[in-house]
Amino acid sequence: MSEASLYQAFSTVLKRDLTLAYRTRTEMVNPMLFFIIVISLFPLAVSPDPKVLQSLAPGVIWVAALLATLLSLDSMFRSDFDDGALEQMLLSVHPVSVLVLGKVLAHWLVTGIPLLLLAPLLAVLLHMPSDSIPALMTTLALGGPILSLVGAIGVALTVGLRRGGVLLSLLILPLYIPVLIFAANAVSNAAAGLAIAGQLYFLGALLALALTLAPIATAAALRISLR
Amino acid sequence: MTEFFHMGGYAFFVWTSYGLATIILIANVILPIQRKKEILNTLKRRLRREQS
Amino acid sequence: MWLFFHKLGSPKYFYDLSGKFLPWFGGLTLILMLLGSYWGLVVAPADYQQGDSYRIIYIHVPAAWMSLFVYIVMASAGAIGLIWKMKMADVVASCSAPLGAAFTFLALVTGSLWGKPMWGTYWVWDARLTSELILLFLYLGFMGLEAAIDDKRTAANACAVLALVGVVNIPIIHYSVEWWNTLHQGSTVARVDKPAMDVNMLIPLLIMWFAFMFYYGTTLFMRARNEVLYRERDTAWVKEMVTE
Amino acid sequence: MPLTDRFPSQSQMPESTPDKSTPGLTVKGLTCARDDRVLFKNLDFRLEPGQALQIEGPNGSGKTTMLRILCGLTLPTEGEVLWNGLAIEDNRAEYMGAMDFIGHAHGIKKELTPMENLQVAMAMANTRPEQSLEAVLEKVGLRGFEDVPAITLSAGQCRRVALGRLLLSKSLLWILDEPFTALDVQGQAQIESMLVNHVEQGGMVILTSHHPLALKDGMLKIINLRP
Repeated sequence: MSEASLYQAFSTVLKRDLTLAYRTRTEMVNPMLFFIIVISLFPLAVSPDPKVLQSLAPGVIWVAALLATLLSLDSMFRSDFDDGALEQMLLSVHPVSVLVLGKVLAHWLVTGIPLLLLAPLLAVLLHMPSDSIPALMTTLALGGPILSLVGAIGVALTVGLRRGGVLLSLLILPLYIPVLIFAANAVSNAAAGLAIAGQLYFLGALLALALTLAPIATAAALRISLR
Repeated sequence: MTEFFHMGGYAFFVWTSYGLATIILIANVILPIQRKKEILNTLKRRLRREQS
Repeated sequence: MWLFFHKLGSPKYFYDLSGKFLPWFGGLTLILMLLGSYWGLVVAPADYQQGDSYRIIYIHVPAAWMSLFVYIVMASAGAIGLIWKMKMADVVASCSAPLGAAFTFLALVTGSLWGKPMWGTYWVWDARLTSELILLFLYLGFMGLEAAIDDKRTAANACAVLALVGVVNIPIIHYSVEWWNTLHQGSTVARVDKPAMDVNMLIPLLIMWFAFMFYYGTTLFMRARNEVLYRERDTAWVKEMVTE
Repeated sequence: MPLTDRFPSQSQMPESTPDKSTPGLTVKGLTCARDDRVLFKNLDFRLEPGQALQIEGPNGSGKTTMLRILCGLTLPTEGEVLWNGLAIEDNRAEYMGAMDFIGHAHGIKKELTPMENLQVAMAMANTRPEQSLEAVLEKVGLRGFEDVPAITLSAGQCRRVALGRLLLSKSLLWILDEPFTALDVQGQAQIESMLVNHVEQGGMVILTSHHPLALKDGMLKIINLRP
């Protein structure tokens, strides 16, 4: 089984998921709308005063991004589980973790990137200083894939359940905490003009860890859920 | 003796902690005992029904 | 050792073995608990700074330690169940979860009760208490997943994966919370480092630590034996035992 | 199944090489109980190339569960399934390459066209078929429907696309769960002839169906899962 066919299977899964997402692109918009609405609630709930919003902004944007990803996670395996495509994936010659990596990458491209592109607009909504926006984008670029990778483990564990949605957030949110802490702090430090290299390195380390271990755990979880 | 219960003014905090601890620890002992009785009873009933 | 480990896999062998140990563990737990509490509450001198409120550590510290220890036991039992497909390992993991959650809850409440006299408020986003709270969420997630899956073996395997993922994340979460805590709380709250513990204060802590360990052993055996009885209810030895 | 899903690379041959003395599928002492309701007990049979196995039984007698055990998706309570003399967990890559499973949920994505579905299946099975995809689709009676989104196809047509996948992959063993459902009379004849000549050319088929297969007696085994 040559490596070329493994890459080919990986890219087929990726292309298939992207075409599927494109064919049902109205669903792609939901996480983005959720992201915008949740953030626009805060000025109404707390206060429109720029100084207050500025201090809140990094945390609010990151919590909203986290919840938006959580909402969109369910679609990763749900449709494949219902029509049997997930079984075919488990019965493929290739290692399941590589195929899962393809699906997670597709999920991140479909939901992570739009959140990333929306972030500057929302940073302006919350009066964030312009020099902290690059930091926000970097943390979303580094943190986004971690959210998808770790989220995939939770989705794989709850895919067989009838009402797995709420349970999914209970399983996954505690695992999101390190990413949230370092990312939100990096953005607020950048707003205050402090150095943020340390936080970004840590996010990079978390990404490397998630990239290597998460697909294997997800593959094991899928094999167990489909038993 | 009352001075002991007074706990140097922190009586409420110390005794609530120890009280809660006792409740939780004892509850986790009683629950399995009840569960064992319940299991044995259902098994007895099932066996009697099977044999009859 | 390997034969023992393998024999432990058979439910009946575990049931008989734990039956022998249970009275000893129970008795030891009771003695150690009483001795430790008496020593901690009466004999140990008052703390020069916190007065008598520090005596809560004889519950808080062992409970906090047990909450972490039980999670590690759950993760390793889950791994054994996954890799060698040992039914008993799944039983140990699923019986440990509620106990671990109880220890975590106890550590949280006693921590906040201890915090009130020391910091003035019931809840402080202190590094240890926050990690303890997140650990409680991990336990609740574990028990939630186990309750949600009908088939017992699938539930055990799924929870094993979750526990392994959790145990990898615990140090990361703890480090992040510590780092986050020094960031915000560092300056305001004077770090209360442990006062040089007078030996009379330290001994009850060790006794309570052993008491909690034996307590965990006792209640785990009790729950596991119930689970074995339930799962092996169709086997001859259980039926014969029931009709005695 | 070890948690870490090792990449079964070329160099890592399974411990004992599959001896050719017991080719095909061997099942030993297979037992399956679903929460203390025993579905079947101590099943032993062997299936060699050039043979078909038909599993009959009332609804709920565990037919589908047995198929899922044979293809490695579900674990039996007791017993083991061997492929070429080796347990299927040990030589997963070889078994997955040699076996194709079409369950009740046949794994055809509604949003994709039959062509795209077959391309994905081809990448999963890592094979380069001799015949073109159009020829395969024509063989299963889907001429003219190659580029129509599968959502507009009838259940029978989607089932044909799934069965078309069998022609694509060069797998030796076909495991099919009620392959004739939703097929019209003409479709059933086409699929039956496909199965028959697959067995005659030395292939193996395991299926659950009450549809009689025109096979010489030496080549057809029947198992009845009476309650």
